[in-house]
Amino acid sequence: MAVVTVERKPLTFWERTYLPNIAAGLATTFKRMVKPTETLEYPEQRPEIPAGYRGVPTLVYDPNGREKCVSCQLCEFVCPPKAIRITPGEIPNEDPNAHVEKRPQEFKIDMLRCIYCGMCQEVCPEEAIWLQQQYSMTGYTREEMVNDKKRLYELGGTLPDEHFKWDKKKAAEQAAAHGGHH
Amino acid sequence: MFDFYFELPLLLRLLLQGTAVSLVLLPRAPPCSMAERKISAWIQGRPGPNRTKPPIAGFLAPLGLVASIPVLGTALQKLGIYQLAADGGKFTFKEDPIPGHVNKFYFVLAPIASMIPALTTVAFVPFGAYFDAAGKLVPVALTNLDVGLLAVFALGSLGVYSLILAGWASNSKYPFLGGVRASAQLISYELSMTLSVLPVFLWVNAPGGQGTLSLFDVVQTQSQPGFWGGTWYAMTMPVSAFIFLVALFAETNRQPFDMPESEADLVGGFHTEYGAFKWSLFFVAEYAHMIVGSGIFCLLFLGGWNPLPWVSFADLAHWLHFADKPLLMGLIAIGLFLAKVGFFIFFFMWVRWTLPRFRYDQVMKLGWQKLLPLSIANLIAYALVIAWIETR
Amino acid sequence: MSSLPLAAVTGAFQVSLHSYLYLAAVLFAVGFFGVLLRKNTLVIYMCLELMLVASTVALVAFSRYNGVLDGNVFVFFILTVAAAEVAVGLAIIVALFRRRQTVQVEELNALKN
Amino acid sequence: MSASDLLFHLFAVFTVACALGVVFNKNAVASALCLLLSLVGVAGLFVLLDAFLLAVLLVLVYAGAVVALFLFIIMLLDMQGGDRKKFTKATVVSSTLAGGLLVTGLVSFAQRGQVAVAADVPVVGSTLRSYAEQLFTVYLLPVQIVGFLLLIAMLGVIVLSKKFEGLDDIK
Repeated sequence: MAVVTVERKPLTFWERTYLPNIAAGLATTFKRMVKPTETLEYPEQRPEIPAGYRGVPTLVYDPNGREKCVSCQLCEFVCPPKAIRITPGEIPNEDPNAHVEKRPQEFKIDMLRCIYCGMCQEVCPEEAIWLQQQYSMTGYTREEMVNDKKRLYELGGTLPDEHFKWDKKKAAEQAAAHGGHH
Repeated sequence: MFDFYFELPLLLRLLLQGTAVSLVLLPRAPPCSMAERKISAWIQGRPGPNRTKPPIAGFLAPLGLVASIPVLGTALQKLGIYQLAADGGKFTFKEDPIPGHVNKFYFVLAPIASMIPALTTVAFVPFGAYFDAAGKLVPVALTNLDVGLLAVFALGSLGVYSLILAGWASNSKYPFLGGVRASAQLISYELSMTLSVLPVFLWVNAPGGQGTLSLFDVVQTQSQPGFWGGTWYAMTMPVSAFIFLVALFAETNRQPFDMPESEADLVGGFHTEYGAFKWSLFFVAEYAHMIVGSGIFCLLFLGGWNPLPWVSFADLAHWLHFADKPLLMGLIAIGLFLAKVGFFIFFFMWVRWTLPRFRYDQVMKLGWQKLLPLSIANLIAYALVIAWIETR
Repeated sequence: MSSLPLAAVTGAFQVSLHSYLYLAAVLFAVGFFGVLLRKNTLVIYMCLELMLVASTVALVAFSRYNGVLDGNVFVFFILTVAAAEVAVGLAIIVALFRRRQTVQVEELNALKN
Repeated sequence: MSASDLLFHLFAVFTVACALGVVFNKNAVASALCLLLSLVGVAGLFVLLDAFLLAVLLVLVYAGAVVALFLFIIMLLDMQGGDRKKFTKATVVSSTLAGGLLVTGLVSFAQRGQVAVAADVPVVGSTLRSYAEQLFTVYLLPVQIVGFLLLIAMLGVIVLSKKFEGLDDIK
């Protein structure tokens, strides 16, 4: 490949004195100075969080108010910093959601360990755990920084997706059972 | 109103005046440092310090009361005024460590020595003028020596000793380099600075003139009637003004010439080992030098307290009918003068946050190989021109 | 203006010319003593400067008490020459140090024997 | 005793004390700083003698430039230690003797000399103008010579401080 040597352009007299360039620099900084500032004054002004932001992991309800988590513990296993602790629990028979396999008796995410990698969300078969827009978790003690089940649902709220996977499954099972009798 | 004052013995009066004028500069440093922080912030698109707010029952109760005034208090808070009190408190009450390896006596002496030239040079600077009872324009100044400018230069050049001393007494590598750089830089730029003002005084002391180096007389020659009488020397001698300004930046160790403390290669330069109150004294001295230097520049090249070129202050006083009120006149003159000085303080900061720092060899090269020949050529050119004008 | 004699401020001028001359003599002798005593070329040089300054004190005092300006003008020349002398002298010392790595007069004895 | 006398004694003692400091300080930097203070004292004496211009010039030239140059060289050569060897007894005794004799001689000379002058001589030429008139009329030739001397000194310093290539064999 041919090497092309580009001659450096000789500076003109005024360029060699630097003075016009200094003046131009001063003009630039002056313009910058009279413009409004760029800084966000944080506690009062909040940044706009884009969609798909991976903030604090939370648990969500479905539109019927059922906990989506079935405590399969996949997230607990996949979690790289081992921040998640799940105690699975049975659903009593009289519960309207008794047809669902299980639900977490306790679900704890240690936010001092969490690295916001989003693998829990990725791995969840039930779409029950979501990294949402909340980005600043603070607390005075270590205990405060562990989100328990109640807090996780408070943060998570309801996911408006109307899949109702378990209800459909139950309906299908019932239909099959019914069909079987025929 | 001031009768009791004039009944005091002359020596005591002079002592009081001297103390008063010297102390004028001392409280100028905190606002300057605040201005520096705000201007740097604005240039960088930040708001700068705007949070500090004194509690009303705090130890500075008056400040607290001011802060509680609805609109004004908030505006002052946004300007960071209360930050000054916090900074001052911090510098005063913070632990002031003396490292074990330093030469203790000189280490403590250096910041104190930095205050001496900083506070004394102001004694030779006239701030304004007023008509006395006889209708003669007299300067508002502590002294009006006919060697005024030389005195300022002489005392100003003593300022470098504190830097050398600080660098040497710190007994460690970077401060030492900073001290050596300070002395070399001072010697290099003092020459161009002195040579750059010579054309001004050649013109002021042209044959038939009075033979003076007084700063007041320089302003007087810029406030004469007529087109040439009313022009400021910055217009007739732009090269001189430019050299003086550049040398002033170098002598006050301001960016882009702040070699003695360039934090990129010398950590903190001469003040690396200093902290708290002693450190702040160096900065009071630096700002005092800046103020006095800008004052000298305004007097020499920008017509001192004259409001505009071709509009002398005495004319203004006659037009606006305050010529017969010496106190008011003096205050207005001081106000005009300080406004110009204030602009230059701003200019110093503006340049600091615009230009990158020179390399040390570039500083030396600029001083000896560019500015010095330029100032000599400038002097010769103006000497010829003035001789031609005078012998015409 | 500055032509105002300082005496107007500080009271009548009563110190005699002799006091100034004694002071100049003592200052000169101190400088001389230093030149003889010290071994460091730079300090010897400073002591020489002291002797020069002592002579200027005497000149200015003579000038003042005789009401003439010639002594002062002479001091003017002394100051100029001293500045040049210091520059040359220090350059010599630096050159010497470069070659011999010392500025102690005892060790600068190349001409001995 | 008037304030002027008091100031004279103050400055005189200060100057001599600092001069002694120059001589006796072990550290070269401290010596230079003492020299600086001594010069400030002399400048004060000049002011008492109504020589404002000389006082200012002394501070400007000596204190501002010469001592700064001294300090610069001391730091450049890095010999703050001052004298390496202790003084021998002979040096101390002979130096003191010589210094003492000089003081005695000078003082007695000053005492015997006919230098008596009137008490209230008018102040001549504390203004800049009078200096200029003297320098550029009576002393014009010396001014020219001094200017030439400065030029030669400048050239000399440049030659002295320049490193010449290929001259190493001349030793």
